Amino acid sequence: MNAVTKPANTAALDRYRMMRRIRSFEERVGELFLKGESAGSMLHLSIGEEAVVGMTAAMQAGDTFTTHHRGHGVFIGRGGDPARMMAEIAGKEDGYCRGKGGSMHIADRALGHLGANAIVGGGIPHIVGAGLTYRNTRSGQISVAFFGDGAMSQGILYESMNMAALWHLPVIFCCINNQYGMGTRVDRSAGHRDFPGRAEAFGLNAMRADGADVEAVHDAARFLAGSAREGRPGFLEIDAYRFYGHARMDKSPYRTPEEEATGRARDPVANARARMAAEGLANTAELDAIDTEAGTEMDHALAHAIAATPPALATMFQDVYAPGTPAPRPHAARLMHVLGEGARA
Amino acid sequence: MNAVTKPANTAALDRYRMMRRIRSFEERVGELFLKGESAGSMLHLSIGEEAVVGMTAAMQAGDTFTTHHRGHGVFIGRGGDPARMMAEIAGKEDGYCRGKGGSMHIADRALGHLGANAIVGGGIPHIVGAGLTYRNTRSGQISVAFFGDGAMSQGILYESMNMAALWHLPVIFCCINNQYGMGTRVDRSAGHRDFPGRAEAFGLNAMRADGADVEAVHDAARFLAGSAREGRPGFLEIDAYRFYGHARMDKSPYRTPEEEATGRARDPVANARARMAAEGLANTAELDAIDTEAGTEMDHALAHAIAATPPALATMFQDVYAPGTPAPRPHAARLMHVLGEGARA
Amino acid sequence: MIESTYRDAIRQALLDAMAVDPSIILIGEEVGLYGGAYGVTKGLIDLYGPERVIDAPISEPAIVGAAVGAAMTGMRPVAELMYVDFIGMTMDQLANQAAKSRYMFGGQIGVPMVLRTQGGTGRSAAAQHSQSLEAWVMHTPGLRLVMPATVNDAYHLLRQSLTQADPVVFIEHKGLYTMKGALDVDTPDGAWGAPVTRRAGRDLVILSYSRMLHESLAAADRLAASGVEAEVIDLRCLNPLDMAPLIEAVKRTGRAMVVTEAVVTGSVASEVAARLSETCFDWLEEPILRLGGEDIPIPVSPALERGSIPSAQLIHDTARWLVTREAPEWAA
Amino acid sequence: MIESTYRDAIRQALLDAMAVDPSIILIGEEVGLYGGAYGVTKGLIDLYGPERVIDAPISEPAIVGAAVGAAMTGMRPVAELMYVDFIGMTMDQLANQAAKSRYMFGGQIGVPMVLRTQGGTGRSAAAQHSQSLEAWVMHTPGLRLVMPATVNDAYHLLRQSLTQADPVVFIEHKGLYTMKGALDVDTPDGAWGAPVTRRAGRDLVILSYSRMLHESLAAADRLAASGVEAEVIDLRCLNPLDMAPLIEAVKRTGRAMVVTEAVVTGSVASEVAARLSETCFDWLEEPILRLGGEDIPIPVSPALERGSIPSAQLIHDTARWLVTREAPEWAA
Ligand SMILES: Cc1ncc(C[n+]2csc(CCOP(=O)(O)OP(=O)(O)O)c2C)c(N)n1
Ligand SMILES: Cc1ncc(C[n+]2csc(CCOP(=O)(O)OP(=O)(O)O)c2C)c(N)n1
Ligand SMILES: [Mg+2]
Ligand SMILES: [Mg+2]
Repeated sequence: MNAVTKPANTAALDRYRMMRRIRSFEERVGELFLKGESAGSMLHLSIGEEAVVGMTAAMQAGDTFTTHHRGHGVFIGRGGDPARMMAEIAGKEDGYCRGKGGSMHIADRALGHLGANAIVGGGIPHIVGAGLTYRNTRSGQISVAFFGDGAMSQGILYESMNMAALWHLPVIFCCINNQYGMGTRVDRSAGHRDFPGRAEAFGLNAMRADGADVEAVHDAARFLAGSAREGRPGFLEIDAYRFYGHARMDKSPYRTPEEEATGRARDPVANARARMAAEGLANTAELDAIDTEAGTEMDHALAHAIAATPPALATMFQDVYAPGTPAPRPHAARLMHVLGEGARA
Repeated sequence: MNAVTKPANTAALDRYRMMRRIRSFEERVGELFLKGESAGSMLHLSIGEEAVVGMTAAMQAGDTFTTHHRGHGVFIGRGGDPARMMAEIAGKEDGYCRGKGGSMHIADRALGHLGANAIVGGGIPHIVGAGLTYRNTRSGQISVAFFGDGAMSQGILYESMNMAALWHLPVIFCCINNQYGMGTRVDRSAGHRDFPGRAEAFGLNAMRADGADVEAVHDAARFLAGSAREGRPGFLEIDAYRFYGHARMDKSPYRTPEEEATGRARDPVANARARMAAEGLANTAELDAIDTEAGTEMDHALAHAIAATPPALATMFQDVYAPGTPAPRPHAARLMHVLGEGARA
Repeated sequence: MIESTYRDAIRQALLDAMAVDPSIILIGEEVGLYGGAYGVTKGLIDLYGPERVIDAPISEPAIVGAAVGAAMTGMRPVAELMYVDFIGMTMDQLANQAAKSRYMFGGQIGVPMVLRTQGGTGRSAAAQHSQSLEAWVMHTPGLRLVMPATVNDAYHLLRQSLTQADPVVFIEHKGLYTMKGALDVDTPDGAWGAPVTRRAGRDLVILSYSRMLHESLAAADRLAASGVEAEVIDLRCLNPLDMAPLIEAVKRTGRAMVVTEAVVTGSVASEVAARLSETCFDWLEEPILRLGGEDIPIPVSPALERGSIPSAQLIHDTARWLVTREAPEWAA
Repeated sequence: MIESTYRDAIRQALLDAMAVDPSIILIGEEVGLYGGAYGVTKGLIDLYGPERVIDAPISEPAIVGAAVGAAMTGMRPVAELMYVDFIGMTMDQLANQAAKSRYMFGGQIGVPMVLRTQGGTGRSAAAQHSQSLEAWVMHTPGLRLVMPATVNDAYHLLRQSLTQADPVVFIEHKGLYTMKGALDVDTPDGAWGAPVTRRAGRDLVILSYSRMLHESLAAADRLAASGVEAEVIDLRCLNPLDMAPLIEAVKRTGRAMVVTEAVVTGSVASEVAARLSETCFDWLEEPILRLGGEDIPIPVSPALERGSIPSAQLIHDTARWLVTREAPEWAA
């Protein structure tokens, strides 16, 4: 289960391409919403957080993960199909979850995506369980929880970190600190702002990496993933910035234009592009081609999602329980039993 | 709201007396159970943990606190009336809670006891709320949560510590580490065993004190209480040993006689007695008198509890809601409405 | 009497209550600077300052627990859960602590707090942001449960909740915030704890609350067009629930249905139906019907979400069936 | 066929299931070295080792959450809550995660886990260690709910739970652990999901489950002495609940009561009563009665605790009243 090792420069270019694809995808999600084609408005864009690719690229086939409500980027980083993702965000039948989950509940068992979660911190303990599985079966897999700085205030995170350390589990807690939980800047939610320090106090291998630099994230992630695979659980804080509002309706009135300008200047995509060019890994034309290709891919995903068909009404009763077990009885059927023919003595 | 400052030696003797009273009380609780007079068997004795008096003695009139299921000692330390406590443990009407709470749910609003809790960690966040009250009213009070090492695994503790630090609350988190949560020694529940380190990572003033030495606990507690009163929340680990089983039915088969012998040798009561004698604060006769007096007091408490009357059946419907609001309707009344006269057209 | 939205009425209730009772504090995520996820607490932090309008970290269990402790020590906290769907992680603090403290401690320590939250469908917010979980609360002695449906109730029931000596769980509906209606700050729709008849009728009683009240009233209008007169009663204060007026109405009409948005199994509708079935037995012409959310999680697809809860049309059809015994088309 | 206690039957089920299914792991407080707070898992750690019998820190939310993750990745975890009273802090992981994952993810990811716990009164353990909270579980689509009353069911229902593709909440009763009964490891009392008639009768049906089944059976014996023949049905698998046999029995006898230990408001008894009232309307001679715990927290005083839940005597008296219309003395 070892990753195929590519020459470093190719891999860095791959990471750039992945970040660009994420950004393009998120931009299309914004369009989907503006066109009135998204299922609801609870769409959380990960623009500015693309350096998470440094972590996803340090994972291997077979590794699993959970994400939070802002998880599109992570999933694309792990190979998610943009067309099926977009269709899910539009609430369509051929979306990843048949139009039942939407943006906040995408999952893909085949790619190891154990599920996005709309409960802050909700997916974190699941990697503890996955870690137990991998520890017990000695499968060599790791499991990674991706969550925001907001989840640093959820008690279940500390319960989970303690278990991971106690049981020597092959897991990583990856905090994407975009400085905000909705309108609350992290200094207004954390009494003391040293997140790796907290993880260390629970016995984890803890690091912080610059979220404007995907390669720095990747270096930390590779180290942590290697340790995790040996049963030493890790914690990684990716220090990033949420470029836009919390969800599609939020204009972030609680922050200043200056702060936003400074934050957006910490752009992992632009930085990586500049670095590729500067280090001669790709020339401008090649980089432009990557960008264009990403845009085209995501245009197709958007078109696909809009064209796709919504689920039939009767599908709502499916998948409450496993196939083979009777589905919940619709009220119409129950009422017929009560008021219909034969209902009276 | 400053405590009356007594000469140090008198205060130390007072602390000794208090510890002795706690031990005698707990011994009588054991008798109550053996006589079949306790309400149930969920009785958790704090023998070995009497140095908590170092903390309770650092509190002032008006300060409040919550305790866990092993909270008799803490409450006696804050002035609890042993007769009413024992009556409550026996489930009697003139117990602190009219026979509704029992050993695990004693409270006394007048003495600042906001309640013992049978949910591990359940009472911890309440001091955050009390702290908000005292901060907002600038009353100068502090609030202290007493809990066991087991609660170090409850997420709500970390949520609470973070809030306390963030809001600069006058509170103290006091962990009585008796090395066990039921049959689980602390190294089997904590991935990394530095509890003050955890508190520090959340921004608290954190200390550990030797639970065999009430004066050491008191020194730490005084410092923390002083800081807390100024809005710097604290954490204190009292490093003690649970002399007996978890509850009255538990014979602790999971620990060795050697370990127990070593643990019980760390006896805060015996140590304080020896120290009083050695430092000439009291002679043997005086110390014996204190011990006898404590025993007599607790014999009376025991006798009182046994003689007291159980609550009348109808009291069960009282205090579900505040006085003045209708009590829940007993089923008998409901059934009469359904089956009794006038129930049929 | 002014026109107000449901949202503004709640805000006004908080604003007015805080003005007269300095012990009231708000604790919740985004209640301060942000003004509330749905804008309910907008501007309150400017009026009352950050000591009384407290932006909390995302720590629901400790938010509720802190409210309990503040209530025990003399404050009257209003804790806010952004979505009732998050109540799961707080059920210990709510049901074991807030609800039981007075009782366990023999009447010594009350917990006069309000837990404000909102629930329900209507925004394609999927399975973890669209639920109606009042049944968990109703099954917990010691808690009071209030769910306003009208603008006037949004104001008055909250004001009244803020005078209770015991914990009140106050559940708003996300689909009602922008609804407009009459607000008369001097005159409540009814007494605290009492149901209110929103429409008189002789043929059947529809019992409902929160947003489903409006679907029920719309259904009643349509029913009237075909000669069926439905009485519509708003339960408002679900626990403790004043049964007397409900029993009177059901005995009078002989037919009733209870309409809720929650998953019907184990719902408030089931409790009310069970109570009415036992007390009105001899007066009933037909069984008490329950209409509620389908027994499924809420899907994100707008069409599926809508299809999973009762509509005015479904209520109308079912009521008509109940009264006229003519089955609707979909029941073929 | 052997004699066993309820406790040993559960232990045997775990032991046997773990022997044939290596994916089964136990996670809970004190399940290993200590052998379980009530001794249910005694010795299992010696047989299966600490990797499969996992002593967990006192972290209920993460215990349930870890079980969810293990189930998602191929294990079949049995998470244990020492008392069902602690379920409050886990309702998010249970109701938002375990219950909804299959649905939210469009059927991709199932959560085949069992949550074992125990509830009920009988030990003067007070308000936070004596509850019956199954109604919260029943109100959550996606969960299965099982509450065994007999020794044989303790074994077989647990074995069957350990083959389900979906999360099962399995609630034992602390008052039954030492009860003895016949265990036939080859023959279940009934099919998975189906109620079982424990006693036939023509005059009324008593529907119950868990410990109240035994009070109901004792009541039925006494009733028989005065010529009233009660049918007693054990619901066993409360959700999804197979209504057909219940409906048949109620239509046949025309009288029924549902008996539970839980606080009656919002209880399983209310749900069952509501369903039977609507489906059996024309067959009923009397309203479906509910008997349950009083609507109060559980007091620690042994006498008060006992007095707050139904006894065989109360069930007997109420049933007799229902059938003969002679009011018992206490109803004067
Ligand atoms: C348990 C819970 N509490 C509150 C919310 C509402 N909410 C959704 S996202 C969010 C902010 C989360 O911040 P963070 O974890 O930093 O993630 P980000 O949105 O910044 O990516 C909040 C409060 C929720 N979904 N779940
Ligand atoms: C939330 C919760 N989980 C589990 C229990 C069962 N239980 C009661 S006491 C106890 C051990 C607690 O250990 P600790 O906190 O160290 O306190 P100690 O008993 O040692 O004083 C456990 C697991 C409980 N009461 N509450
Ligand atoms: Mg954030
Ligand atoms: Mg301990």
